[in-house]
Amino acid sequence: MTVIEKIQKICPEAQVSTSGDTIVTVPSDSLAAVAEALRNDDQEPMDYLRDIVGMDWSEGLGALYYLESSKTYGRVVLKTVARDRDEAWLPSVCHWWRTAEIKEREIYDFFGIRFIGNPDMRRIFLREDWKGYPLRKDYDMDSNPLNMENEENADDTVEYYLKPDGTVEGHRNILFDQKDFVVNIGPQHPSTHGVLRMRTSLDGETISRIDPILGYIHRGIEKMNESLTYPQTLALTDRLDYLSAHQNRHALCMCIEQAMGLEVSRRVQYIRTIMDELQRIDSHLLFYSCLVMDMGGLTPFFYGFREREMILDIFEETTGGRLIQNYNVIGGVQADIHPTFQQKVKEFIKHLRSVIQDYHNIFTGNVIATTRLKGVGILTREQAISLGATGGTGRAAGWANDVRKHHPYALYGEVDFKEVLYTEGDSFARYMVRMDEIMESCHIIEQLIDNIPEGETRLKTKPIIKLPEGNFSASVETSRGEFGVMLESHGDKTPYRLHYRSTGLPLVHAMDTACRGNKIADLIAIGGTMDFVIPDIDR
Amino acid sequence: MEVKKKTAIRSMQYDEFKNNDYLEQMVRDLNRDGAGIILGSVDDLINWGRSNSLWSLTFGTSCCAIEFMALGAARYDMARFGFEVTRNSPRQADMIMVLGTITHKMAPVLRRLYDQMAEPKYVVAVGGCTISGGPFRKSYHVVNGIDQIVPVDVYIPGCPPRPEAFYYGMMQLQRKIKVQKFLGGVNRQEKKPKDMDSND
Amino acid sequence: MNNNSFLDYYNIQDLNTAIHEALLSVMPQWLAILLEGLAVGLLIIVLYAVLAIILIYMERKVCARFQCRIGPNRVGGKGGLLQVPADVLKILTKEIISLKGSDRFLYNLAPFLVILASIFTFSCLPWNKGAEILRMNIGIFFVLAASSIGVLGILLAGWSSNSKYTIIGAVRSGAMIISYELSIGLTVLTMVLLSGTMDIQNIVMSQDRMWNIFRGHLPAVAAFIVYLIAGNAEANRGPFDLAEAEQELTAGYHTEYSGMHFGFFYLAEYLNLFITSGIAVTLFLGGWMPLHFPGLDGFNAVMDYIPGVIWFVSKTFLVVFLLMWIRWTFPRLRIDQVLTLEWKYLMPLSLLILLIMTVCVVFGITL
Amino acid sequence: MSNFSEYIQGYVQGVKSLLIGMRTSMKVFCQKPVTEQYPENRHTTLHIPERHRARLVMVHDEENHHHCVACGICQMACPNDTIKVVSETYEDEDGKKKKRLVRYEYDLGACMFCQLCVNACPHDAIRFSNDFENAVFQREKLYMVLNNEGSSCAPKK
Repeated sequence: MTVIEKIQKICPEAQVSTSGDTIVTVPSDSLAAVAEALRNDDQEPMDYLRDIVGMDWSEGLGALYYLESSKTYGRVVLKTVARDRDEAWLPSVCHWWRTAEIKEREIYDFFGIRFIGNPDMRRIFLREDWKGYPLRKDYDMDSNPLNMENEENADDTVEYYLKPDGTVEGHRNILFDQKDFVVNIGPQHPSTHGVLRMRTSLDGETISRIDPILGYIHRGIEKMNESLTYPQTLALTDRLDYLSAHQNRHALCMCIEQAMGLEVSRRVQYIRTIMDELQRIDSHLLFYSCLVMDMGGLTPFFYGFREREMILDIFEETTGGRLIQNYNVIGGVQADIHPTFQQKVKEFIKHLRSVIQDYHNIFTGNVIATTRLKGVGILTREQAISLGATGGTGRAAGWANDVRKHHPYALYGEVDFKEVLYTEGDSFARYMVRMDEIMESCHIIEQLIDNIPEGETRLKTKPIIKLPEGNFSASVETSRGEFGVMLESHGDKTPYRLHYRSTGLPLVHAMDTACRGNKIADLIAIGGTMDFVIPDIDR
Repeated sequence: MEVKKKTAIRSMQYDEFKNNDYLEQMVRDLNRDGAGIILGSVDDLINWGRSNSLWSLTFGTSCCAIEFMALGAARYDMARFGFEVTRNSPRQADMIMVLGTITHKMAPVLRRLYDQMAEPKYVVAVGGCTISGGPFRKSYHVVNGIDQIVPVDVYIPGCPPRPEAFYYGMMQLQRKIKVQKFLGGVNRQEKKPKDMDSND
Repeated sequence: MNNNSFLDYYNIQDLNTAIHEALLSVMPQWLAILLEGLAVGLLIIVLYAVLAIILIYMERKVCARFQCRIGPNRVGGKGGLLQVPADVLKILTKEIISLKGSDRFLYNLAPFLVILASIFTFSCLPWNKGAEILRMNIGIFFVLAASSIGVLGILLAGWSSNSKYTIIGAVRSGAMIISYELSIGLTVLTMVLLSGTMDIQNIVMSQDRMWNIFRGHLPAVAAFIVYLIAGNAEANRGPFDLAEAEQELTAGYHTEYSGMHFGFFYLAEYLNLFITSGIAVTLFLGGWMPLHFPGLDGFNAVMDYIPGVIWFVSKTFLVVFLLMWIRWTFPRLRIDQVLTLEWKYLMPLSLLILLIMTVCVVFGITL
Repeated sequence: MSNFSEYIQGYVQGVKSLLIGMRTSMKVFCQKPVTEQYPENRHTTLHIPERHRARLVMVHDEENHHHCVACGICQMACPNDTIKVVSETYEDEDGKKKKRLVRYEYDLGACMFCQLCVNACPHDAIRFSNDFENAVFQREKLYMVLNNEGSSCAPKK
């Protein structure tokens, strides 16, 4: 029995559309029943909620639920529309997938859809006194001028419930008590890797609760996308998770190419794969550097950056950019690889293999480091799946979630590589996953670098690209987890809605779970090993 | 010609710098009142100290901050200029390098940090986002240029700028400091409140 | 005191006496003492400042080398020698901010307490034969007592700033220093036991045959290591810099200090490094005493040609380098690890060392 | 007893790992620094990759001709209105109405270096240069006019 048949068994009125991705539309009344059945299915439990995408269709506000099974890796998309535009509400699914807690907040913030039963319905990215919901199609862009007053944050949250007469009402949940010692970590803090702010209540040095406050770098990229042409949208992907610039852009290019029915050449596939892996090494080296620096060891920070500069050199020769590369374009890559590219990559890998032992000697084996990392900030496999903590964080807990392995794209189906898995789920495992992945990436590159076939590096495309109507999506494994592109086209030259699955948002959400009961110093170490990049979260 | 001597930077020619007209204008304005020779040489000494000891408050919000880290790393080594003492507390910093997009939510924080800094203080706007909103200038949540919030001393364009471009901008700032008069008007460029809020 | 003729040659005790007598011949005694006091005070402060500048410069250069970079090299000649003076000049001209909601008096007092503590201990260092500023028969005891004033300054700084980060930093520092004083006290006691005196100059003198670290062999080496770790912790330096912990508490207890107030904390941090090393050198490596081995009279005599002050300073900088090496290698400990290290590892160890040393001394198993 | 031996083992292991760390850092201490010294190396070893995008420039030949026909495709391609092409229409000898470039305005302070303008240009009139030294004191200085004074469009061959 396929997933769709299962859904239709529970909810006969479910409709299936197949323009682009297969999407099952269920009425909002039966969403809860369908969600529960899918989540608790025996053969194919849809236990991983990839993302919830809020939408403003002409028929009303609604959401798309992207589900995946951690057992069979099967995927399904649910669509549901809220009844009333002005008083829109949907049932919350956070009882089955904890990651919904934060994703529903995002949709509330952008679209004003209230989720019944979600314990925390505050704004997430925008100020609490923000007027209107920016991603609605009728939002007035000038309605919120710059407000220089300091923002006061409430110590409680709202939870909505449905009264018997069908109206929605809220009651307040206490977050921080009067007697809690609440320390603000961030938004401008040396080790939050950007402008994350964590309101942390402490009991001595022990953390009793963390409330992440996001949005300090929310740039409204998704709204901007709706008025940009497809080639223009590409430029902004580099600025999401700038340490996975290639991979992000790869995902969007793949998505658009798939919608256009464009097949890029083998040469491009090779180049993209190599670049993705170089980017991964780059990001993981930076991860090592930052983690070590956050833990107070300044010297190893410089080791990581020393090697990272070599990658940046390689990048810059070919792409012209060190951090923001603008390399992938629709139908290929911006320019052919530089003549010295292959030789330099090989030299780099040789060099990296010779120095990586120093990294381990100075940090990994160090008794201070191991005792600070081992057994700290444990996320179990079930927690990781429920929280949607993909990437190294999930793999450290034993959840095999590598998109490259389970939904291969580019050349990942053809190369030989190992999916690095640990089972401890603690900070040390998260650290080791990344360190091992550096070596795996080297291994992948070595298989490809000498065999790049000749071919077109860039297919000619029309100056104005129009995509057919429908929903399209693509996902890649970036340096820190699954990055997804969810695109809805209405046949125009601009996307109707272009949503990115943030890799970091679930990770930040997992911080509270992982940190409780640990020390402040552990907060820094756990945050470091979670390895999130804030601009990617806030978008 | 006095400007040329004053704003000399090691290994760089005067003409290799852009926007020199601004410095010349500044010196003309400052010299209008005239200053004693003794006062002048004390000024020069203090300015030498100040320009060579720019401790920056790290205010990285996005991409440019990573390039700033690269700047501090071994390859580019900020320490050569004595910039490596980055302070995390605004009280101890001399300049604030704004690295990355400033959003509406962040703007009051930036202003507050700027107010918390001890005089004399400088602002360097790095990257397109801080100068004009850059890639995101059409967004509903991005400040189009931090000069709306704080007075900016040097603009370093780029998205993000190369590490060398950072140095070029920092040297520009050093040159600006060198022609200022510490004993007359560098402090209190803006009126400021009497007591500061605590930094928690 | 058999063949230390050259050591006496460098002794400045006679010079001191001569100056004192010369002054007495032209002015009354109270004025002479006042003048001498002023001169010595000035000397300490100048020495203090100069040493701090040298140490900061050294730290910046050394850490640069550990991190495969160059370090300051653009201010004042090729080596960047004038970088730190430029910083000092800058700090002197920075505004000192007064805070709303802070305890003004204590807030302003705290940096002076920290500086005071380090100047007190600094004055006790024996630079050469006859060249010490404070000499008393319980000298080493005084050093321990005076250095504890510093923690008071840190606690006050943290508390009076009225900020949450500073208070966490201060409390961490308090907890840490109180713990590590134990180990320091015990290891110092070990050496006092070996030397048989608490007077710092006499401790140095007692090493004229051989440095304590050789004389006390195994227990002395162990005590030296324990002292270095504990002293490092007490100087609040990495990997024990929890009180500042940039990545956790922005700047720890001195987050709210600006201008010269912050400068005091900054100077004191480096001087404490020097003092810790200086005391370590005095106790274990013979202070200003040249390298002597019993029986090698010729060698000993050659060593004596080098003045004591050079011996002292070079040995101290060697230990300073060792501590920098440690600092720039290890990640920071967590507060519970810091306390575990002290109470579960160092404390028992130093007690054991004390016991062994007692046995050694009683049975004469020292070299 | 096993507890005690574990304690001792922990001791030894810990000290050993610390010593390995110190050995590693000393090894690097003795290596040559990898620092590149800008601005000392400005005219010597400084290498900027040719493809690096630091500033948009308009290509001019020796006779002060550029290739811009003021079609405005670059302006359309730009995602954030960095480029403004000011043109005028004139009548050529045959009496045909033609467009020519007056000012090619470019805001370096807003450019995101996405290369869409260069890709879009049908005549290769613009390209990115390596000149990264652009820091200035005044915001106005970042608004640039790219066509040289008195320049004109190259005649068709």
